[in-house]
Amino acid sequence: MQINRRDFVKLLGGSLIGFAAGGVGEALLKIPNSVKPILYAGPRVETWKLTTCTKCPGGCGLRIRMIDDFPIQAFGNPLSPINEGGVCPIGLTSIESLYHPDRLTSPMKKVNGEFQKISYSEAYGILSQGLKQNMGSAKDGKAAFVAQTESDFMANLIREFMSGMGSDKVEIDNFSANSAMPYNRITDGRPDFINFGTCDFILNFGAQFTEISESPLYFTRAINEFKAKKNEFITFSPKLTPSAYKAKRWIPIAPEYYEDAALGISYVILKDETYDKAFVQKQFKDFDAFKELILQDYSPAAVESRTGVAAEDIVTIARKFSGASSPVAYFDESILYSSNGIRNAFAVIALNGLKGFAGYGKLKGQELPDFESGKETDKSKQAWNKNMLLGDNDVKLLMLYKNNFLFNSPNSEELRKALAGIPLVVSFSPFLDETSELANLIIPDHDDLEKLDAIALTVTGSPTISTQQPIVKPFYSTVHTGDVLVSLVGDLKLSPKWAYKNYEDYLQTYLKPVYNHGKGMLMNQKKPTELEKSLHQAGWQLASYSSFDEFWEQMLRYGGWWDPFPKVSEYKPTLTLDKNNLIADDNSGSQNVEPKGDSLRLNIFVKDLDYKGDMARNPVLTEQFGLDSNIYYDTWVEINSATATKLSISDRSKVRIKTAKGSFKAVALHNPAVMLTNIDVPFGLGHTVQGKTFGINPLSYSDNVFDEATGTPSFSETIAMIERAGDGI
Amino acid sequence: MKDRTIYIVQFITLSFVWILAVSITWWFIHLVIVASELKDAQTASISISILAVTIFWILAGVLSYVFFGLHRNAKAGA
Amino acid sequence: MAYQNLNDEDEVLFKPIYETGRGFYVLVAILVAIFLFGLGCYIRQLILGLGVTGMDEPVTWAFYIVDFVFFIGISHAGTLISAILRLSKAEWRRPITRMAEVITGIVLAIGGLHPIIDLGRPDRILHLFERGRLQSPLLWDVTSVTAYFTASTIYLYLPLIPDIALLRDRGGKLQNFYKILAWGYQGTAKQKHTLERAISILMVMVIPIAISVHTIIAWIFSMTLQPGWHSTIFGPYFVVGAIYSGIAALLIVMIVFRKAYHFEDYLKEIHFQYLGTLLLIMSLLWTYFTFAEYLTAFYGHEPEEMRVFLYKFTGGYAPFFWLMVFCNFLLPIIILSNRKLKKLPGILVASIGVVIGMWLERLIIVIPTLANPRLPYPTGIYIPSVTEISIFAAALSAFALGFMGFSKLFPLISIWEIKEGRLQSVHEVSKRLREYLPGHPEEKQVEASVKAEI
Amino acid sequence: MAKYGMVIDLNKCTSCQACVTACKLENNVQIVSPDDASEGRTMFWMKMLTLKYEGDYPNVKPKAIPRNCMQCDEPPCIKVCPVRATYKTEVGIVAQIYPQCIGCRYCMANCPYTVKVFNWYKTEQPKEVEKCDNPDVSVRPKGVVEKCTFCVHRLQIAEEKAKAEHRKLQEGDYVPACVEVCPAKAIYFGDLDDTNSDVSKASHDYRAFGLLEELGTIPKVRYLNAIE
Repeated sequence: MQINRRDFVKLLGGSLIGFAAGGVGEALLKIPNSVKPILYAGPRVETWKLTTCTKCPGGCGLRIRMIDDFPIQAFGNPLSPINEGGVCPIGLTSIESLYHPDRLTSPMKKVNGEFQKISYSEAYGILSQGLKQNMGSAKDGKAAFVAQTESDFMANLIREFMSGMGSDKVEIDNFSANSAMPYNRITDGRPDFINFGTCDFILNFGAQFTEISESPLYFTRAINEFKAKKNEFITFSPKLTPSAYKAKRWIPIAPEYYEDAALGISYVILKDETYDKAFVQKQFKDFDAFKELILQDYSPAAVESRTGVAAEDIVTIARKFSGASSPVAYFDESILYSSNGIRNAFAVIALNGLKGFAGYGKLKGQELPDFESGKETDKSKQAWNKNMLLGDNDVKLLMLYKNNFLFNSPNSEELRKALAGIPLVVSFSPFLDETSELANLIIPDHDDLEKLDAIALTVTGSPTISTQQPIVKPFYSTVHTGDVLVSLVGDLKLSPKWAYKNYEDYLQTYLKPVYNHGKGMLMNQKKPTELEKSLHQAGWQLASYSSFDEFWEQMLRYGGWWDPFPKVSEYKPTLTLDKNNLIADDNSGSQNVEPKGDSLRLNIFVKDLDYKGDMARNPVLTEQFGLDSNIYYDTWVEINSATATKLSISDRSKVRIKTAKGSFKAVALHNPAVMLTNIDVPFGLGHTVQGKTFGINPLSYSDNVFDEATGTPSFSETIAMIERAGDGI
Repeated sequence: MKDRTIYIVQFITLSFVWILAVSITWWFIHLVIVASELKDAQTASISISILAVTIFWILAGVLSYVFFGLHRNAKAGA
Repeated sequence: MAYQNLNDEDEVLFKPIYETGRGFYVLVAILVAIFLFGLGCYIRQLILGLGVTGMDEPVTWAFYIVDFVFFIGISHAGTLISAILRLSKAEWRRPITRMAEVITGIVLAIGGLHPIIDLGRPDRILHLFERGRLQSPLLWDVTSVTAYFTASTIYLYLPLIPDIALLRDRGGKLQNFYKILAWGYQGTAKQKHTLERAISILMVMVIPIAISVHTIIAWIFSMTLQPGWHSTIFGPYFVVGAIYSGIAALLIVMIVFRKAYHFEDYLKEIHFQYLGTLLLIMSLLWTYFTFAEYLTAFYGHEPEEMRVFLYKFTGGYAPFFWLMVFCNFLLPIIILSNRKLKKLPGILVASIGVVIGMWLERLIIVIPTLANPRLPYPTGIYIPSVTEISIFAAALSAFALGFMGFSKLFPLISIWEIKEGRLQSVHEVSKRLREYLPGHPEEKQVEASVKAEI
Repeated sequence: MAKYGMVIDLNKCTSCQACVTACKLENNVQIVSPDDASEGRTMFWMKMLTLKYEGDYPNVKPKAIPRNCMQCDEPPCIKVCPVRATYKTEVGIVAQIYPQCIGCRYCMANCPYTVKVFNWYKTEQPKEVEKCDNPDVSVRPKGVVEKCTFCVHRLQIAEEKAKAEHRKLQEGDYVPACVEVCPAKAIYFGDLDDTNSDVSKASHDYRAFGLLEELGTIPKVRYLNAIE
C-alpha cells in the first residue's frame, strides 16, 4: 500500500483527533477516587428503619436513613412518645461509631503486654475458666463487675449473673438507678415520674433537665410546657447551665450546700407552719427530732453565712414553695456529685415531704417488668462501688462493661494500681479506652446499631419500652455481651432455673407480661385521639398484634411500645428519715472546703455533648464541644470577669491552674455568669488512648473526694490557684 | 532587519491595542447582556460600560494617531 | 556590545544602559532568589489551598488585599504626579517624570495580580469574563485597573519614543528592538508636535482615571455595610493616601538611583526640596482626612463602629495604629518642616517612614473591621503566615527587579525633555514669567531670576 | 411562589445544639483539623451564638441564639458577588453555586452576620464521618465559599415527590434538617407569604425580631424573644 502525502496528513489528523478526543473524554469522565465508591456502591436504594438510641437513659426513638442497607443518617422518630421527632446531638451522631476505624474487631488476649487477636471460642473458654475458679459465696466475692449501661434489662442480667457468681460486687452506672438510690434508702421506692402538668413550682437542685437527665428530650418539652403555663422554676446549681438560665432564677451555690439550702427552706416552712401537718404526722418517722434539728441549725441567716445564698432569697423561695399548690423539689444523679451527695438528696426528699410530695405521680396497676429487683437489694446495705477495689485483695476477676472509670474518676492512679493486682480483667467494651486497655481479655460488644436491646422508661408518666433492633449485621467478629452472659449463666449453671437461649430470649420473657395484659400500643401511630381513648377505656385494645411473635416482631420494627393511658395514683411514701441521715458521720468528717485568699474552687462541669466521657471518639461532637467557648480541641477555664480582673487575668490568655495534684495550662475565658469563688473547667477532654489526645482531664487534678455512700466523685471540691502563665502560648 | 519588517512588527503591536479595545467592548456588551439576564442593576452596568469602552477607544485612538503621525511626518528617505 | 562614550552632553544618563557593575548582578541574584521563594510559596498555596495563609474567620481578607491596596496606592506616584506637573508646566519636573511613570507601570502590574493571588480558585478566573456582574465593585475594579494600566503604559511609552530614537541612533546593542519601538521617530517638528499633542491628551485623561482607580478600590470597602468601612469619604481618603505614598515611594527611588547611577547633576537638592514640600502638604492633608474619618466615628459612638475604633486605638491593633500615626504624621512633619532636617537623608527617612506608615494604614483599614464583626463572635488576632510574608517580599523584589531591568533598557531620566529644557524652556519660562508680572520688566533681568529658580 | 422563612422561638430553645449537629451532618460540612480549628477556621452553617449576657451576677442570663444564614430578602452578599456564585432563588432562598465561585470572599466580607465559611483546604473528613456523608449534598471543593442553604436539596426532593404524587407541596413536606430535629420544636419553618402558616403567624408575633434588622437586609430568619 502506498501512502501519499495527502493520505499521511489525513491519517495524522485522524489519529490526532482520536487522541485528543480520547484524552479529553477521559478527562471529562475522570471520576475522583473519593467519589467512585459512592457512585458504584450499589443501586442506591433508600430505606428507613426505626430503632432506639441507647446512648443515654432517655430512650429516644431513632429513624435511621439507609442507602443500600448502610446507615448514613439518624433522625428522631416522630411517633416515639419520648422525643416526638426531636433528637439531640448525641443521637444524631450515634451511627458514626459503627464505622469508627478504632473499633475492636475481634476478641483479644493480652500476651506480654500486647493484644493478640483470638477466636471467640478461645476467649469464651478463658472467661468461663476464670469464672469457674472465682465462684464464691456472698461475702468474699472474688468476682466483680463494673458496668455502664442505660438498659435496665442488661443491668438486671448483670445482677443476676453476678448473684449466680456469688458476689455482690457489682456497680452499674445507670442514670436512673443512681437517681433512685437515695429514695431507696429512706423511702419505700422512688416516684416513677413527676407530673409536670400538675406541678406549679419546681425547685431544681442541680439537675440539668434538658441536657443530662433521665430523658433530656422529654424534659425539654415538659419544661417548655411548664413555662408556657407561666409557672416558675428555680435552679440551684454551681454553674449557669441551660437548665439554670431557662429557670426564672438561678441561685449560684456549691453542690455541697444543696443540703443547707434545702433545709434552710424547710426551716422557713417549719417556722411558718405551712407544712402538710397530716402527712408529716403520719408518714414522717420521728418528725419532732427532725424539726428540732432544722430549727437549731438551719436558720436562713446561718445558711447564708455558710452557703452565700442570701437569707432573703431563702425566705422568698420558701414562701413561694409553701404557697404553691403542688410544688416539687427535684434532683437527679447530679446531686450526688459531692462529698455529701446522699445527704443532699435526703434533705431534698425531706423538703418534699414537708409538702406531702405534691406534684409527684406514681404509676400503679401496670404489669410492667420488675426492674426494681436489683435496686431493692441496695436498700438496706451499703452498695458496692468501684472505689472498694482499693485494698480489696479478694477480687480475682474483674469484668468491665463500657465503664471507663479510669477516665471518669479522680482516683484513677490508685484504681490503676488496684487493677494491676487483679489476675484476670475482662472487658466487653467495643473500644479500647483507658480502662479496657488494662484488661487481659477483651470480648468486644456490638455497636449499638448491630445489637438488640431495650430501654424502659417511666419518667414521662407513660410507661414506655423502646426497643433497639439490629439495623445491620455485625461488621466484625464482635459478640453481644448479653448473649455472652446468658450463655455463661447456662453453661456454668449459675442459676438453677435458667432456660434462656440468648439475650433476645431473656428480653422476651420480660416483655411477655406487657403483651399479656394487652394495654398500650406500639409506636406505629400518632397519639390516640379522644375517641380511641374512650374506646380504650371501654376495654378495646389499641394494639394491632394478635400473637406474641407478632407483637415482638412489630415492636422491633416500630421501635417500641408505650401505654398512653396509664393508671396513675398519687405518691405518698413513708419517710424513714431521721435526723442522723442529715448529719455527717463524725468519722467521715464534713469535707466542706472553702476557698480562701486568692484560691478558688475548681468546679468541673459536664456538658451534654460528653456526659459519659466518651465524646473524644466522636469527631463531630468533639469539634462542637468548643463551639461555645470558641476554643477547639483544648481545655479552657471559665472565670468570672470580676474575679479575673482582680487577679489581672485577661480574656483568652493562657493561665496555669494549680491544685494539690499538680498544675495544668488552659485558656482563661471571662464569663459574667461564673460563680465568684469558682473556676469552671469542662470535663471530657484529656484522653490518653483512642488516639485523640488533646486538652486536660480536670478530674486527674482534682482531689479524691467522693460521696461516702455511693462512691460518686465530687466535681467541685478541689481548691485551686489560678495565675497567668508567663511563658507564652 | 528590513524597514518593511520593522513596520509590520510595529503595526502588529499597534493592532494589539485595537484588539484590546474591541474585545473589551465586546466583553462589556456581553456583561450588559448578562446583567439583564440576571436582573442586575441595569443603569449602573450600562454607564460603567460606556465609560470604560470610551476610555479604551480613546487610548487606542491616541496611540494610532501617534503611530501614523510619526510615520507620515518622518523625513523622506530616512 | 561595549559602551561607547559618544561624549553627549547627557552621557551620564546613557551610561547605565551600557555599563553594568558587579554589584548590580549580586543584587539581581538576591532579588531573584527572594522572588523565586515567593513564587514557590504561591505554587504551594495553589496546590494546598488558601489554608497556608494566616487568614481565618472572620479575617477573610488580609495581607493580599492590604498589599493590593498598598501597591495600587504607590502607583499613583507616577502617572498622576507627572501628569499634574506636566499640566501645570512645572519646569523642575523634567528629570522626575520618567521614574514616576515607571513606578506606576511596574507597581500596577504587581498590585493588579494581588487579587488573583488572593482568590481561592484562580483557575476559575475566566468566570469573571464569562459571567461577570458589572454591579459588583470587584468588576469596577478590574475595569479601572485595566484602564489605568493601559493608559499609564501608553503614557510612559509616548514620552519614551524620542529617547528610544536617541538610543537607536547611537547604535550598539538591541538595534532592532529600539528600531521597532522608536516608531520611526526622527525628531522632525511635525513629529514632535504630534507627540506633544498626544501626550497632552493623555495627560488630561490619565488624571481622572488614576483618581477613579483608587476611589473604586476604596469603594470595594465602603460599598459594604461593615463598620469602619461604610464611609463616604473613603474615596478621596484613599486617593490622598495613594498620592501620599506615591510621592514617598518616588522620593525613595530617586534618592536610591541618584546615588547608584550618579544622577547628582540632574536630581538636585531643589527637586527633593520641592517634592518634600509636596510630601509635607500631602501629610497634612492625609492627617486631616484621617482625623475627619475617626472623629465622625467616635462622635457618632455607634457601638459597632466603636468596637472597631477601640480595636485600633487601644485594642489589638493599637501598636500598628500609633506606629502609623507616628510614621505618617509626626515623622514627616518633624523632618520636613525643619529646615535643618529637610536634607536628603532626612527626606529619605521621612519617605521610608511614610511608605511603611501607608502600608500600616491599609492594614488598619482592612483587618480591624473584619476582626470585629457586628455580631459578637469571639475572634483572635490575625497573624500572617510565612507564605503571605514571602509573597509580599517577592512582590517588593519584583518591583525592584522591574525597575532595575527598565534602567538597563531605557534611560531613567527623560533625555529629550532635559535637552528640550536646556534649549527652549529657559527662554519660554522667562517669557511666561514676564507675562505673569505687572508692567514690562527687562528680559535679561527675568532670565537671570529664572535661571536662579531652576 | 412560596417565600420560605424561619422563626426561632428563643423561649423554647434550650441551646442543646442539636440543630448545629444536624446541619453539620445533613450538609456534609467539613470537620477541619485541630490545627485549623485553633486558627479559627471551623465550619458551622448553624452556630450557637451568645449575643450578650443580660443582667448582673447572679441574676445574669445569656441571650443565646441558633444562628444560621438569615436568608435576607435584600442580601448584601449577592450584591457584591462578581460572578453570581450566590443568588436568590424564586422561593427566596439565598443559594450558592459552588462550581461558579472564584473564592474572592467578598461576600464573606460583606455579610453583616458573618455566616459564610470558606474551604481553606481540601475537604478531608474523618473516616467514620465520611461514611455517613449525605449523598444528596455535594462535598465542596477547596477554595469556595459555602453557607446554609435552608437544606435546598430537601426542597428539590419534596417537590419531586409531590410531583410524582400529583399534588401540590404542602406545609411540612419540606423542612430543613435543623427544624426536623429540634427537640424543643422551637423552630418554625414554612411559607412566609401563606398567612395561615405557623411561621407566618409567628413572624408577626409581638416578640419577633430580626437580627440586625436596622441594616435593611430583611432577614427571613426571625427570632422570638424569650418571655421574662
